[in-house]
Parts: sequence; C-alpha cells; structure tokens
Amino acid sequence: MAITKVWIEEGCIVCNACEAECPDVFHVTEESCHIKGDSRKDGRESENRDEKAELKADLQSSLEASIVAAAAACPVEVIKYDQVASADAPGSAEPAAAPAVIASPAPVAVAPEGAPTAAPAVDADIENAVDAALGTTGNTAAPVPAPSAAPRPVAAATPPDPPAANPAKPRVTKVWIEDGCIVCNACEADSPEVFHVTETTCMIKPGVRLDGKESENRVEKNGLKPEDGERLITSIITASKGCPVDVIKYEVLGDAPVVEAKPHDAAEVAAGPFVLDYKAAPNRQVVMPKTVPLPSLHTYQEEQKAAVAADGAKWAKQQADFETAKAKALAEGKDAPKPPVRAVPKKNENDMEFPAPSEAKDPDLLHLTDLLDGKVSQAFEQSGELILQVHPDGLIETLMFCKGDASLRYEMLVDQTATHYPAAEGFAFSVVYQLISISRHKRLRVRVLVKEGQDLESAVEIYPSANWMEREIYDMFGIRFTGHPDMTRILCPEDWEGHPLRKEYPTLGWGQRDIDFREDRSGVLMRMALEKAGNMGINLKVPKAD
Amino acid sequence: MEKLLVNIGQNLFVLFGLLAVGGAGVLIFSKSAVHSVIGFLFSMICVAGCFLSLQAEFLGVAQLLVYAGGIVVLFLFVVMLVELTKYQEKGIFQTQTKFAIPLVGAGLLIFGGVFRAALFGASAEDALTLQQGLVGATENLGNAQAVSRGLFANFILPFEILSVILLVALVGAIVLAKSERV
Amino acid sequence: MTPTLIQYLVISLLQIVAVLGFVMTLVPLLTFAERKVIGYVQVRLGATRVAGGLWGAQRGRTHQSRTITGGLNGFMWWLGKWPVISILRGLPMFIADALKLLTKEDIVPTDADKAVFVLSPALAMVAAFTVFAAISFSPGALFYFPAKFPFLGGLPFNGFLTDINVGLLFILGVASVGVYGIVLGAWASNSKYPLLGGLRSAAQIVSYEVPLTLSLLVPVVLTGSLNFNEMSTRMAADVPVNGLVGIGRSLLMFVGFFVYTTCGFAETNRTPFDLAEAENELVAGFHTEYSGMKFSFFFLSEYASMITVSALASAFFLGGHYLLPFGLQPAWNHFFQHSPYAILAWTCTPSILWFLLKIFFLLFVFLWVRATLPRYRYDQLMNVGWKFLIPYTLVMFVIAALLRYAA
Amino acid sequence: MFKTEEMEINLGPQHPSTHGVLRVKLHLDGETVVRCVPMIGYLHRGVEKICENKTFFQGQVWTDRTDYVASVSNNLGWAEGVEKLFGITVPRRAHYIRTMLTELNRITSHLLWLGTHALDIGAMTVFLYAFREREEILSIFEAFCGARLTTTAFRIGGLREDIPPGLEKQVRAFQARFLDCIEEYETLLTENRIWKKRTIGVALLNAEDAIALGVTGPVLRAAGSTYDIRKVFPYAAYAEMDFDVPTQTAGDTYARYLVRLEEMRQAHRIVNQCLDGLPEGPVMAKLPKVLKSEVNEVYHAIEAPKGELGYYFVGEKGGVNPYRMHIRAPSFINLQALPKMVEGRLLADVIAAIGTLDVVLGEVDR
Repeated sequence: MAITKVWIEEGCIVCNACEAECPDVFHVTEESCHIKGDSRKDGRESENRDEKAELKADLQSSLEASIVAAAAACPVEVIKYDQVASADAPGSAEPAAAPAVIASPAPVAVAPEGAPTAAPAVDADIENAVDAALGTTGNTAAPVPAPSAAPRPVAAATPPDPPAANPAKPRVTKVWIEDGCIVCNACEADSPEVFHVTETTCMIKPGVRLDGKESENRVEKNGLKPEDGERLITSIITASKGCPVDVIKYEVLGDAPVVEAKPHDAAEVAAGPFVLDYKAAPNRQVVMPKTVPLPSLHTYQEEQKAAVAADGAKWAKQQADFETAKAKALAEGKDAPKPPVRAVPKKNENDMEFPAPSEAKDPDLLHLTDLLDGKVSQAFEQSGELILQVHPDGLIETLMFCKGDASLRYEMLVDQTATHYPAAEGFAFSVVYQLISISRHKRLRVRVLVKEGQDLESAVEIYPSANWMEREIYDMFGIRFTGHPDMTRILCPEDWEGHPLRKEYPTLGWGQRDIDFREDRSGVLMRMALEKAGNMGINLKVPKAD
Repeated sequence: MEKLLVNIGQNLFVLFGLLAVGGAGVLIFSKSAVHSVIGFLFSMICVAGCFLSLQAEFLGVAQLLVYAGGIVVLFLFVVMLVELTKYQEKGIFQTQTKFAIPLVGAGLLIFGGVFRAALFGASAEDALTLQQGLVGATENLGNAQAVSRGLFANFILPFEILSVILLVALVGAIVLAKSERV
Repeated sequence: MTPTLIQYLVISLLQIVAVLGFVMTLVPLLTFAERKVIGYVQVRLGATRVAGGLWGAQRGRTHQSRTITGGLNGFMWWLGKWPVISILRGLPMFIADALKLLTKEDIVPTDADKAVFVLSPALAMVAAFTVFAAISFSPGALFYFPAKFPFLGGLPFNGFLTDINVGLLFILGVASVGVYGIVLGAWASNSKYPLLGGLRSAAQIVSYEVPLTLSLLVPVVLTGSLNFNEMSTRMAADVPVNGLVGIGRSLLMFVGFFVYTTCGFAETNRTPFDLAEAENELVAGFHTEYSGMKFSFFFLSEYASMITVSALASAFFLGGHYLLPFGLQPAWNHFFQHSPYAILAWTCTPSILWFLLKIFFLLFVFLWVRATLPRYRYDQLMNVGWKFLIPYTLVMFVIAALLRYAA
Repeated sequence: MFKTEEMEINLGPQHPSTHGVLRVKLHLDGETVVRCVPMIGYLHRGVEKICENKTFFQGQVWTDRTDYVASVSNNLGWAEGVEKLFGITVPRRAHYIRTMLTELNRITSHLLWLGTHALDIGAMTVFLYAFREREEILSIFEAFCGARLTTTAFRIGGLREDIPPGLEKQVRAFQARFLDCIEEYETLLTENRIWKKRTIGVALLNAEDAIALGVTGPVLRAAGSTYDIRKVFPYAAYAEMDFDVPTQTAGDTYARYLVRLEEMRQAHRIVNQCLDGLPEGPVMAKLPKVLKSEVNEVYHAIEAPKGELGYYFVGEKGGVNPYRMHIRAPSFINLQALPKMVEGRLLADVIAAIGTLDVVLGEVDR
C-alpha cells in the first residue's frame, strides 16, 4: 500500500501534532500546516488543498505509516490522503489484507465535500466490518499497525463485504473516557490491559487500540483491535460498570454479556489486615521469601550432620563406582581406572569464617535455663552473643528474672524488634529483646516466636524503654502488645494501611509506576511530562543529519 | 485661620475632649472586649491631651504614664486571657443592661445639671485658675513642683487616705488571686 | 528676635522633618551595623553585597550591572578593594532591606481581628517616634538661619523639638504606650505563639518599667530637674564637686547607669531579654503573623526605641551634651575652662557631637551584647526584675535623696 | 465563674528549635508544661525496608542518611555489623583509620550539637565558632572519601583505599589548634551566668530513669553512669586506645554540656593516638567477589556520638541482601525521655531539653 496524495483541509488549528508524527511531510507554520516541498512532486510547499499534488514516488510507501499516524493524531481531522495498494509495497506480502482493500474502489476513499465526518464514528457495523476484515490479518504481523487505522472517510464509501466476519462473538469495538474521571484506579484494577490511570486522567492503552496511541480516546473514539475487543469484553464492561463516576463508555457489537460490577468501595480495602490484590496493582508484586533464616543451634547441627552424611554417602558411592569400574576393567582386561581421591574441603583463602552456633556455656544462659524450667526452647551462643529463645508464655517471667535476679542484673532493654518469617510453619514472627547489663558488661538476646494474630505481653512495666519500641513493632509488623499504655502507630500516620516491614508489603506505592520513555512511542508521556514541566522554550526536535 | 491658631490651646482642648468622649463611646458600645479596652485607651490618651492643651504638662504626662501605660495594660491583659466568647454565649456578660439604662439617664441628668451650672451659671464668669494660695508659689516653678506642692502641702490628708484605699485594694486583689489559685 | 506664630510653626515642621529624617536614616544604618558588628564578632564578613537584580534578571538580561542593585553591587565590590572603606561593602543592604519589606506580600490571617491587626504596628511605630519630640539632641540653637533667608531669616533652628519641663516623664509616658502595639498585635493575630509572645512582652515591659523609671529618678533627684537640657547643664555646671558628696554622686551615677542599661535592654526587647520574640521558643514571638510593611513597623519601632534608650542613658548618666559622664564634667571644667588651648576650652562646652558619639557607642553595646550573651528564661527574667533590680533602684533612690540633702 | 484552661500548643513540625521535623504537642498551664507528647514519623522513609531490598554493599549508603550528622559512625556500625554476621576479620590498619575518622566524626557531631544548642538558648556566636571547626573536619572527610556529609567512608572488610597522602598532615594541623578552640567555646559559655542559669537543673534525668528509659550516650553519662561501649564492649581499635570516659553526676543540661565538651577532648586524644600508632599493612580483608550470607542473626552496637547505635541483621542462606535489618537509633530511644525531662517545667526548658538530647530526626524516624 502507499499514499499518493496528502492535503490539509480547512480548519487546521496549528497544533503541531502532525509534525510531531511525521516531520518529513508536514511543516506547521504559524497560520497553517504545509506539505513540505521536499516530499511533493511539484516541489512547492503549501497546504496542497487545491492542487492536491502527488507525493514523490520514493516517499509514497516509506512514509505511509507516519502519515497515517499523523492523520489519526490530528485532533480536528483535517489531514486527508489518498491511499492505494501498490504492487511493490511490502504490504503485498499480506494476501488477506490486500484483497480486502482492493475490493473497494481505488483510490480507497475521498470523502465528498461536505460529507459528515463525525457521523461515521457511531456507525459501528460498518467499521466493525472493516475491522473484522482487517482483523483476520492481525497475526500476519504487518510492519506497522497504522494502516489498519483506515481513514475515517472510508465510512462514506461503499463498505467491502467482510470475508470472514464472525458476528456470533460479541466484542467491544470502541471504548473511551468521558470528561470527569476522578483517577480512582478502579478501571485499571478491573481491566489493566485496557486502562491506564495516570496522575491526572485515565487513558486507553496503545496496545489494544488500532491507532496505537495512548489517550483518553475521547475525541478520536478510535476502535479497539478486534481480537482484544473480543477477549477483554467482560473486563471492559466490568470496568465501565465499576466506574464510580460512569465516564467509561463503550460500543458493543453483538450481545453484550451480563456482568456484575465489582464493588470498589472502602469496605473491600479494609476487610483484611492488609489486602494483597496483585491484580489491583500488578506493579506491586512482591516476591515472598522461601526460606526461614531463623538461627538455631538444633537446625544447624542437623544441617551439619546431614552434610557429613551426604558427604559420606557420596564418598561411598564414588568408592563403589570405582570398585565396579575396576572389576569391569579387570574383567575386560583393561587398565584399572584411577582410584578416587576423597575431596578435601576447600581451603578458605578469605578472611572470613562463618560464626557457627555453639552450645550454651555461659553461666547466665545456664542459670536462666534452670530458673525458667522448661519455658526455654533454645539457648545457644553465636558470633559471641548469647541467645535465649523462650515460649511466649514465659516471656514476662524471663524479663523479670533478667532484670531482677541478683546474679543477672540486666538493667537496660536497649532494643526490641521483630522479624517476619512468612515461610515458617508454626510461627510468623520472631520478636527479639536486646538486654544489657551495665554493671556486669554483658549482653543477652531474648527471642520469642509469635504466631500471626497472636498478642504478646508488653514489657513496659519491667522496662519502660519498651514503650516506643513496642509501638514501632506494632506499627511495622502489626504485633499487638497487651498491657501497653498507648498501643498506637508511631512512625506511620494513624490511618496507614498495612504494616510496612512485613514481607508481603510491596515496595512500590499505590499508583507508583516506572515510566520507561523508550516505550513511549506516541510521545504521550513525553508530552505530558513537558506540559508538566512547563514550556521551557527548548526545541525538542531531534536534530537531523542534513 | 489666624484666630484658630491663636486660640489653639482652647481649640485643642475641645477637640481632645470630643475625641475622649468618642473613645468612651467605643468603650461602652463595642461588642468585643478588646475593642472596648482600645476605646478606653484612646479616651485616656485624649484626656492626657486635654491636660497638655491646658499646659498642665505634668498631669497630662502622668495621666499617660499611669493610666495609658499601666492600668489599661492590665485591663487588656485580663481581657485577652479570659476567653470572653464563651461567656458571651452563656449570657454572663451584659446582664446589667436593664439597670444600666436608667442609671445612665439619671447620671446624664445630674451631670448635665452640674455642667450647665459650671459652664453657663454664675461661677462660669470666674477665671479657671489655681487656688489663691498657690498662685504666688507657682510663678517661678515648673509644673511638677506646683502639683507636688498641692499634693503634699495642701491636700496631704486626702492623699494619704487615697493611698490607704489603694493599699486595701492591693491586698484584696492578692487575697482574691490566692484563693482562686488554691 | 521672637518668631511669629507662623514662622514658629514652619520652623517646628522643619525640625520635625530633620529629627525624623535623622532617626529614619539611623535605623536602617543600624541594621547594617548590626550585620557588620555581629559578623565581626562571629568571624564572618557580614553583608558584602545585595543578591540578585531587582528586575533585570527576570527579563533575561544576565549582566549584573544593568540592574539597580547589581550596579550598586559593582560599585561596592570596587569599594572592597580599598582597605578601610571596604567595610562599607554591603551598605546597599539597608536599601535592599527596606525595599524588600516594602514590596513583600502583606498577609493578614483569616481569623485575625483585622482592625486591631492593622492598628497595632502603627501604634508601636507612633509611640516609638513620638518620643523624639522630647529628646534634645543639642542644647539651644543648632544654627541660625542666615539673615537673607526668606521668611525665616535670623531665626534659630533648635536641636530639639520641644522643651517640656517634664521631658523625661513625657518620654516614659509615650514609650509606655508602645507596649500596646505588641500586645494588641499579638492578640489580633489569633495565633498561639504570638499570644504567648505578647503576654511575655507585656509582663516584661510593665515590670521593667518600674526599675527603669526608678533608676532614671536617681539623676533627677541629684539634679532636681525633669528637663532634658537643664539636666545636663546642671550636671555639668551648676552642681559643684563637693568632696565626698561629689564622689558619691559619681559612683551612684555609675551604678545607676548599668542598672538603667539593663532595664533598657529589657524595655526594648533586646538580647538577653528578647523573650517576646525568642525565635527559638516562640517562632518569632508577637510578630509571627506579620509580614511586609506591618512587620517593618515593628522592626522600626524596636530600633527607634533602642535609639531612645541610648539617648536617655547618654543624657541622664553619660553627661549628655558634655564630654564627661557620671557628673565628672565640673571637675574637668574646673581645670580646663580657662585653658589657653582652644581645643581644651572647647571640650568644656556642650556640643551635639558628644551626645551623638555616646548614642552611637551605646548602640554598639546593644549589638555587642546581642552577639555575646544567651537569653534568659522567662521566670528568671521576672526574678531579675522584681527581686533584684527594683530593690537596687529603691536603695539607690534613697541614697540619691540623702546625697541631695547633704549637698 | 472562671477556671484556668490548659493551652495546647504544637511545637513543630516546622519550628526553629526542633532540629528537624519533630512535633511536640504541649499542654501548657501559663508557660508551665503540663503534658508533653512527642510525635514523630514526619521523616519516615522506611530505611529498614529499603535496606532489606538492597545488597549488603548498597545498604550502607542508606546509613549515611539516617543520622546525617554522624554518618561515619553509622557506616562503621553497618560495616562492623555485617562483618560480624559473616565473620570477617578486618586488618588492623583499617581499624585504626576507622577509629580515627569515627572520632573526628564524633567531634563534628558534638560541634553541631554545641552550636545549635547554644543557638537555641540564645547564644548566637558559638554556633559560628563551632561551624568553623566543623568545616575543617568536613574537608578532611572530603579529602578521604570525596564526600563531606554522606561519606559511606568504609567498606565491608576494611577500607576501599588507604588514606591519601597529605591527609595525616591535614589532620595534625587540625589537631594542633582544636584544643584552643574548645577553650574558646568555654570562655563564651562555661562560666557565663546566663548560660548556667539556663542549663543548671534544667531537663533533669537521673541515672535510674535514664537506664529505665534506655537512654544512652552522653545523656546517660552526665547522670553518673560510666557506660561507654568503647570501653565496655570494645570494637574497632578502641581496645588499644588510652582514653577516659567523662562523667558528671548532676544529670542536667549543664552536666551534658560538660560531658560532651570533655568527650571532644578525649576524641582529640584518640585521634592523636591513631595517627601516632598507625600500623602498616593492608586496609582490606580478602573477600569473595559476592558476599552470600549464612543463617545468622547478629546485633552489633557501637558508641555513636548520640548513644548506643545498634545494627540488627538477620541473614538467610545464600542471601545477598539482609533478610532483616533494624537500626537501634539512639536518638529514637533518647527522645522517649523528653516528657520525663520537661513535664512541670517551663516552655523554654523544652527547647533546652530537645537541644540537650541531641536528636537527629533522620535517625529518629529512619
């Protein structure tokens, strides 16, 4: 296919959109838009309205895509063009597409003067027919998606018969956003493939649109790609129903399915402790940890034993293999294979040695284990630190002993914090209390394991310094402490949702997204960014080599 | 013009007097207590102006220093600290209107009579001068000396009685404040 | 020759213009001096330039010298090359300051009592400037209009506006009205920090007025006059040095001077008594909500009252228009009055020069103290006022009366 | 008819004397503080969460931003905490250089405290004098690592580079005049009547309350305790240093002032010792290219200028990020003591108390 002629009808608003899309052909002056002399056969530069001079032959097909895009981008739709199928164009590789267009009287379409240009937009059947015709070629990967955005005047011409139209399947032909969007994200939650909520408005995504642009589609009412319109019909209707201000409009071909609107009220959000609706915000996906890095002497010893056993088994297997190989070789009269050498553990050349946990030898730990009598689940030493893990029931008792016992005298609770272990079975959090004895120069860590939703007893009575630290733990993890004088959030605002240091809490905020300008083909995001930044008087056109 | 300037003292006296009355009006009729105090202050300053225009500098300045600089500040202090809007709503203030109106009428009548007698009566013909006994003494003295001689020589008894009354008021204030506090 | 009434009024007007002009120039210069003095104490340069242009930069003209302040900056930069006058670099700061305050947005809080809010800076300003009506900068005529001068030929131009015989009381009375500016402004802002600042300030000024007045009464009792000119004249000439009494008088004046200066610092809300606007506690104290011109009125009145306090101190304690302070002038006069050297004889006569020099020195002390001392706490301030200064001044007053009796 | 009413006033979050975005809700009776509720979180950036999503090397950068006044101390805490988690041995020379820089950082932190605290109380000049010396130390940091405030000075396992040539001279030049500078501050403040009036007996916190509330650092030592992590649990090269732990018994603002001044002198001593005894050798331990942690959990505390700065790490097997990282921020815990210090006192004492606690809101909120 190729475009032979381009001209500008009256009513240009000098918006620069065409030049942005196709700078080779269009040149926007202060009063009007011109077709450049470089691209015209007669070499003149004008609006080309009366003369309708042809484009240069070599440019006819190469600039096709951009001219079509420019015509589609024109907000007042004054850019018109003649489109013909040319034999040497790459479009000829599309057998299904070519007949569809050729079937129409060539040149495809020139709207008669005074023909209604806005009216066809509602004529869903006709456009659907064209779309359906083109839709069959959807998978043949036309190099540019633009040609399928047939010029609007085509509606006035005789429509071609759809060769493979399938009216049985209902689909959405168009969807657009009226004025009044409140940027509530509900539509994106329902149908993330179609809607894209920015900071100021809601957009229809380029991926599903025929013209491949991202905008509100309010003025242009561009059609959806047929296959997407078919596939996403339910979600689009859901989004439209779910829109609290009812600004999402759509046109359906065929019978629209009956869809219930999803409620998007605050009740849903506040239902659980923290709603993890990944569909609602795919950008907030969280990779949950798989392991439980809770240091424990018991587990470590098991691991070591298992490692030794595995090593032994491997060695035994190697030897057995060697024996069989040797026997086989002897039997076949070959040379015996080399006997295996037991692998020496790799020598550690780094100044780094893992501090392995060891049995509790410190008198404090032993003394506490005696005192608490069965409430201690573990006591060990690691990295020169004393660790005592107790049952949640015995926590207050432990702390009282630590502070009050004459031979312990841990006067100060320096730190208290928690860790979330979502992958663990039987518990969800560990809460650690770092104690120091100022008089005896010793440190001790008391650890309790807490289940999800389980409350701990507050240590404020024993150690007043626990006050803010427990509030912080509540704020960050949602573990409540009974008997605390003021169990409120401390760092986050009172109405904050979720507890940030839990592992399932995402690191991206609601509505936060990574903008990749490389994907910004139509320049919408770039233009918006520029608008936001204000007109800085910088020429943003890419400089040309010539 | 010339006449106006020659009689400047007299004219200023009238002017300040009227302004003082205006300030007193603000004091009475203002809705806001602070505005009342401002009106009071204005009135006091104008009274001082009256004294000054009569060439009683010491009295004028003392008026400024004591009333404007000291007493009204304390009024303002109290008025600012008490949240009056609340009491206004409760109707604690301005409850005495029905007594005040007849009282003011009576006062106007009485003082009007006095003023009338003073201004247009027989005694209006006499010159407004100091007492005969003081006239000779003030000739070579400043204003302050004249006043002090009047206070501490001629009127020592009323002066001392006044100071006792003030002392009583002072003690009373302290007692009230203490009981409020405890 | 005595002037006619009209001539008298015209001359008075001229004098008012002269005094106001003097004070209005001195105040901005004082702010510049403040920057420089405190800068010097704090091992930094203080103001050296005025930043930016007034309007040139916005139009895209980048060259500094085309803007007004830019041109001044260029000039001042050139000044900086010369050794002594380089201290004047940054002098345009006082113009820029004034311009800034004039052109700043004038904000009135929504819930403020608008009338009072507008009134109170004016009140503070009027009180601070009316005081100068009674301050005598020079005894007698400053100069006489030349005989050929139209209308006013041969008439004296005085160094004072009025010669009230209760000048001191007038100053105190008018100055005490200044507190309303602060209190009402604070109240009218309808904000908590200003209210606290206003209350502090009112309590502070009311309580420090007592020792201030009492300490000023010491020289009044010693000389027996409330008049500005007469005070220094009597101090210098009339009261003879009389052995022990003379020494006692000088000592008393010396102590009285320090007490008075302390009270003066409190009266003007300067460090270490600047609790009304203690920016570290009350954000900006009573003028937190003020901006633009209204703020500058408060600012001006504070600096004007600094000048007042300095003028009073120099007139009543430091000998006023005479050279020596604390009533030492008679002794000096005794030796040098008839000295053959003209310069020495001249030091025995009153002059506006001495008076201004003393004022400037005291103003410098204000700045010096600000750079050096921390701030008192509110209750400590009240303690100092009521428990120390008032008893001290009372004792001084009694001693002064005894000395007067003895003399 | 009239009864007294409490006035509720918000000190902050934007206030000249709250040293950041601290908001203190005060109930005043006249000017007496009846109730004081510190409200924090205005600067909460979720540093702990961020560090859980960064590698051990990347996370260190964030520690600069917690207590931005004492970033070198924070770096040291992080580096040593990670080294403890992995069991890394750091060369002795690196320890010495780390100690020296940390002590210089202690001086800058205390100088900033001194300047701002004096400014709060109304003494302007000390601020400028203190900043004069602080600038000099910051240039030393700049010479060492290129940054003045957010240094990220150390690497896990030692230092990235040895000290540059000329740094020693620069440090010695500073050391030579610093003691005189402290004298200068003292002439302005120590015997100043007003300063003493404003600080003696103000914001009292005795040792018992301080320990109960978890208060550490100079505030605790000014109440009589000798608890100093550099002595009690020596780290870096402190075991080899000869220095005293200054203490006072009064537990008021003045005592804290004296303690911090003396700490600057002791820091000066330590820096001198580090310079004199600087050993030869490498500054970086041999480490694998990628640090992968084992299952371990450590709490490492150092004596930051403001008190005990603890880093709590949980490592998961094969993880390059900390599974959990928690900062025990001294400012956060010390700020808890504010109501205890000021209730029943005057409004101006709140300012003095906030100043004397020496909180940095970046660290309080993290």
